[in-house]
Amino acid sequence: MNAELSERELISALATGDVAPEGLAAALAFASPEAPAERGAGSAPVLAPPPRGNSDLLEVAMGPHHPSTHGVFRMDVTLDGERVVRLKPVFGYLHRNHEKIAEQTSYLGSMPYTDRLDYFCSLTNNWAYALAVERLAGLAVPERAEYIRVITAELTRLLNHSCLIGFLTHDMGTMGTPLMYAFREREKILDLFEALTGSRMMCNYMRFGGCRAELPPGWLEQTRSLVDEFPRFLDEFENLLSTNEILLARTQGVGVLTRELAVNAGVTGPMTRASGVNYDIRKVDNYGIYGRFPFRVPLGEHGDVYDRYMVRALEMRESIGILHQALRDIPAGPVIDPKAKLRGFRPKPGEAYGRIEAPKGELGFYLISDGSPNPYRYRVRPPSLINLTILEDMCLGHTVADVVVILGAVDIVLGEVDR
Amino acid sequence: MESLEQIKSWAEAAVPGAGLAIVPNPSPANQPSLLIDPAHAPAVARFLRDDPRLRFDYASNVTGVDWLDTAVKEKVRVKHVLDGVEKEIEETHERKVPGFLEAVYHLYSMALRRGPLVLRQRTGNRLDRVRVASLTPVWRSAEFQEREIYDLYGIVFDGHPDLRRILMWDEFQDHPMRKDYVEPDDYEYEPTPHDEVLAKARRHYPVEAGAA
Amino acid sequence: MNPPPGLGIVKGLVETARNFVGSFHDPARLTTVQYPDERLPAKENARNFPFLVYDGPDSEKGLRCVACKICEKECPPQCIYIILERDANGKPQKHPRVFDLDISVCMSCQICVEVCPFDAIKMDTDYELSRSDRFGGLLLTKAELAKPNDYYRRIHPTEAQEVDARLEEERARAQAKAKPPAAAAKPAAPAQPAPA
Amino acid sequence: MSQPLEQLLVRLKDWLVLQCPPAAQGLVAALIPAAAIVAVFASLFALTTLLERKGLGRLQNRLGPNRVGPFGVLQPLADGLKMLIKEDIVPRDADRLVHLLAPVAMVVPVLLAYAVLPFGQRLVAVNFDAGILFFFAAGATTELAVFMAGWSSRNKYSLLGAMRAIAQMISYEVPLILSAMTAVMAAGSLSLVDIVGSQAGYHWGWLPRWHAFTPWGFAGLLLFTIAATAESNRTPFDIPEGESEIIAGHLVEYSGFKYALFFLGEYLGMFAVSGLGITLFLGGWHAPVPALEWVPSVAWFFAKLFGFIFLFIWLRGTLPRLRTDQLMNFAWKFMVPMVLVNLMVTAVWHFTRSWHFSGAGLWRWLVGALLLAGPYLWLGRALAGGRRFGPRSYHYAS
Repeated sequence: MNAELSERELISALATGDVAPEGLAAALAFASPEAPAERGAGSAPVLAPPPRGNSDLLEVAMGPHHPSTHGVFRMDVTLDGERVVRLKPVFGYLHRNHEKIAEQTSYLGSMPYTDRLDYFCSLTNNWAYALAVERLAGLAVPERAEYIRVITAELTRLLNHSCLIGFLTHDMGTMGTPLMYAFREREKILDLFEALTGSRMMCNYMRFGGCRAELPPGWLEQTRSLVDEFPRFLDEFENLLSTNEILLARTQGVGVLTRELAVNAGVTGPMTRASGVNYDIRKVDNYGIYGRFPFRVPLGEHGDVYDRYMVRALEMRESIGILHQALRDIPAGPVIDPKAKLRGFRPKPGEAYGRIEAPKGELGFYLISDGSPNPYRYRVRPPSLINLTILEDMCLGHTVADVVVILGAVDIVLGEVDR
Repeated sequence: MESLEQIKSWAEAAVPGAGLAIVPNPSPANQPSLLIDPAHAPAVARFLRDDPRLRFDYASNVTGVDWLDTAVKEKVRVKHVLDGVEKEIEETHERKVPGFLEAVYHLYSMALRRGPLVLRQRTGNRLDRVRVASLTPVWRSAEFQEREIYDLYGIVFDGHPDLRRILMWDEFQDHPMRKDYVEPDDYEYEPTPHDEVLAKARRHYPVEAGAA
Repeated sequence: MNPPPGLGIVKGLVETARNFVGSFHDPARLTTVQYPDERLPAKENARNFPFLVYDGPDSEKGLRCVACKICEKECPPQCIYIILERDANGKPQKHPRVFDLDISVCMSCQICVEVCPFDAIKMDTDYELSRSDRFGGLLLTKAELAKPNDYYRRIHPTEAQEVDARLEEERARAQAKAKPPAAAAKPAAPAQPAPA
Repeated sequence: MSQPLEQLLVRLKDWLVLQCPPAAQGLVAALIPAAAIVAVFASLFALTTLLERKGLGRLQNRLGPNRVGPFGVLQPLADGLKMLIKEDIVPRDADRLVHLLAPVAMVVPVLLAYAVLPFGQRLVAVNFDAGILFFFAAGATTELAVFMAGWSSRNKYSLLGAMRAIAQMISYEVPLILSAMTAVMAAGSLSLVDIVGSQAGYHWGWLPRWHAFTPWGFAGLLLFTIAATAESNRTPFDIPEGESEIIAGHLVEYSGFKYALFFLGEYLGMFAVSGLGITLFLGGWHAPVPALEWVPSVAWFFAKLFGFIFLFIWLRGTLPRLRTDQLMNFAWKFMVPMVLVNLMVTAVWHFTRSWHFSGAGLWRWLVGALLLAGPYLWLGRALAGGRRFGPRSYHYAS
């Protein structure tokens, strides 16, 4: 009887307007599962409904087959009406134990597997792995290879940030229009990668001590023309999105992340800079030759989804600045250290941790070598997985639509989360 | 950045009774690490994070490592007096050194932009005494990474708020990343042409698997 | 004083309108390539799946591969399978009897091309490889893999030139070395001497 | 204005009615317009699905469907056929009867609403004297159909979608009707034919007397269009079937022909509401320029209808989606006050009709525009400013 009573109270409460319509959903959701069981007595035997925990909450599993989870990823969300009360992310659908495979393959053999980690930015994955092995074995990298690494990494950053903004606005409901503009620009960059490395997304281009192949003729001119045109596309994106009132309403104040929690939770990349933490590994570690290119690091104050969007947009403009300088003064010379051995590479026993500023955050490789051609322990520090640690903290209290937008702004790729 | 010895001395001063040892790292990356005993790990960790001189407020990477039982412990400087000369001889005195599981923490300081400080926690052995102190209460970034180590290596983290398997499904029994892990044999037939893969596949499909 | 409300939306609409109008006259704003009719020219460095190069007319004898199994060891997913050819009394020959490559496992990472000392295996650019049979169909045998050197020269012109120049120069050096000891004119050059 | 071309359709109908026996003439006279409406608007629905996909494609630098028939013209046929032969899955726990009735309850009332729309000169199915009242009464049942679908599917997502749809449609019914009232007040009659009649003729020989060219009319048209977009669940307000959040809202458990029926209902709703907008503010079937008077009036109605359809597609290709609570705030804190202000401006416009000094028209226009611009800016800023929305400036690390 109490189901009807609470229902009548709620409906009257709704009429007086002090309970938002969502409250009605919770009540009706409470009443609905029992109802079919009795009414369905006549038809086929109905399985007893699953035992209901706290009865007026709605457990919804968003994923793994969900249009906006950026891959095979599930969130067990408990809703009070439309408000999120509890959110437990579930991973592992794409887990292929990349690290165990790496322990049974040679150092060189793992390089193509790193393309499959964050399959959006394969060249930065390669660079992080090559940097870690170079630190492990103490290899030197010639000048021209360092320039090529900076150029390809910054091109990957442009590609990743523009596509991320496209996916984020797609989650918000634009029918993929910004996404298609971002993909139009991405195609040009992928053509450059295909001309240089042979494959659009699975580049496998860096080697320990440099890069695999020399720049094909005309590649630098194509890159220069692309980099000159890119600001026009950024302005187009800026006009389309940055002052759009609906986008402002949907993102400002949503999924706020405080500075202290960002640092303590190990959040890195544009997400932590949007919360005002000034930590860009290109400036902190000065790896490669980033010290030679003066560039600025945009910081946000509010740490909400809008700041993450704007920080990525501004970072793209900085990357263009770096690309201009790198393309201007790239020297001639070998692309790989002549002494670098391709096969039978056996670093001395020891361990090393190398990290770079990947578009998604700090991508690190921790290698322990015992002198054999296979690494003893090969560990990937995945920025996507660690940025997800505080997904629940950001989503509590928001609605289902916000959860999707917040997840979109975290920028995860499941290849890297699950490894 | 201060040398590791200095940090060790500060830490021992701050946390009395903390058994700290320095583990050398011969590779050119010269990142030696600091071994802590799990009992005092949270206290040392909190000191490293809050001390104004150090302020390691960012645990970048938490890794699990599996060191197998080694019949020979080359680093063990066991002194044998053999006809008057102190020499370390393996063949005569083979001792089974029990392996252990290890959780390695790479700490950085975002405030003072300091390089990696590597902390190591070791378990008793690889079978039953596999408990280690969880540093998630100190650094929230260790939460998922410690769950992954629990899932793939089997190190139990005391004090972890939500220790569950993160990558494998919950009913999975074994710990796949251990060196002595044997793959289950419910193997879907994939005709990779290689011998041991083919042989294994043939055991499942004796009739149908023709010669490559 | 931030702008009047609704201006951001209008600016966005103007932007998409420019793209809508642009798609009729500006080729940059219409990026569709209608695949079976129009095809994008393959990039010169493009790589898809490996193939074996053979010089001269006969694909059996002209095969450059000497079955040294370096690529089989170095291949990360282990998708190459080589059985050495042995003649009647078991003396190993300088060819593979079986050279299987499982393209369902191969991830086209071209490490085999890098490590092959004899330039015997190169990356193809043909991507229309759909087969009806999931198991046997994707296991390419030596016969299906072997392709002539001028096919290689056609898909990767500059790379092929360098390789041919290097092989030519190696062959010349080998013949020069073989001629002084006036041994039987079987040059010890690893590659088959058939003129390219 | 009895050009021969103009009255072709009307004379055709009269000729057909005369053909059949007198007893059935009354029935046939009613059936012909009904059959015409269903045929024309169902094929317009098919055409619009193609236009939508090609328009979205062009907005996104791609072609859109062009493989089925020349330029993809047969694509709607293919979609329709696909929908027909797809399996119609009904969830076991569903309430079968309500699950079956929901799409029917969606389509039939919307078709009723077409009875009162004047498509051309003397081309209206039923000339009600309270036409607009009938239109809103018939159009209001779509909420019921949406909730029937959501409730009967017994699925969490569909329930959330149904709840959102109810909240949205109730909130936007009010501004829709009130913004339509401005045209009724100006024309002084509830009958759509009279409203279109009051918009005949031209100011100074070239500016048509459409309501849209008056300040309150222009504001009314904007508010009406916004409310119409929300009524027909189109993009800035397509929250009930927010794909990226709760998949297809109340349509989650529908497949096959019932799913197609729902879309038919949604598109017909869109055409009906934009048809009403044309009738109230854009002079129904009147020609915009005196020189083009010879073109049959039906063509003008459908030209303006295609203008509205393109606007909806354009909005769909550009704007992100609002959240449910923002939708509510926007409806109750911006739309309803603005519509009330607009009613007041219509009254001011009506009572200043007697100003005849030179430049009176311009002065009346200015007064009306100012009376509207003030609240617009203040309300807009209050809605946005209240939560400190707005572009931000970013500093760089030292």
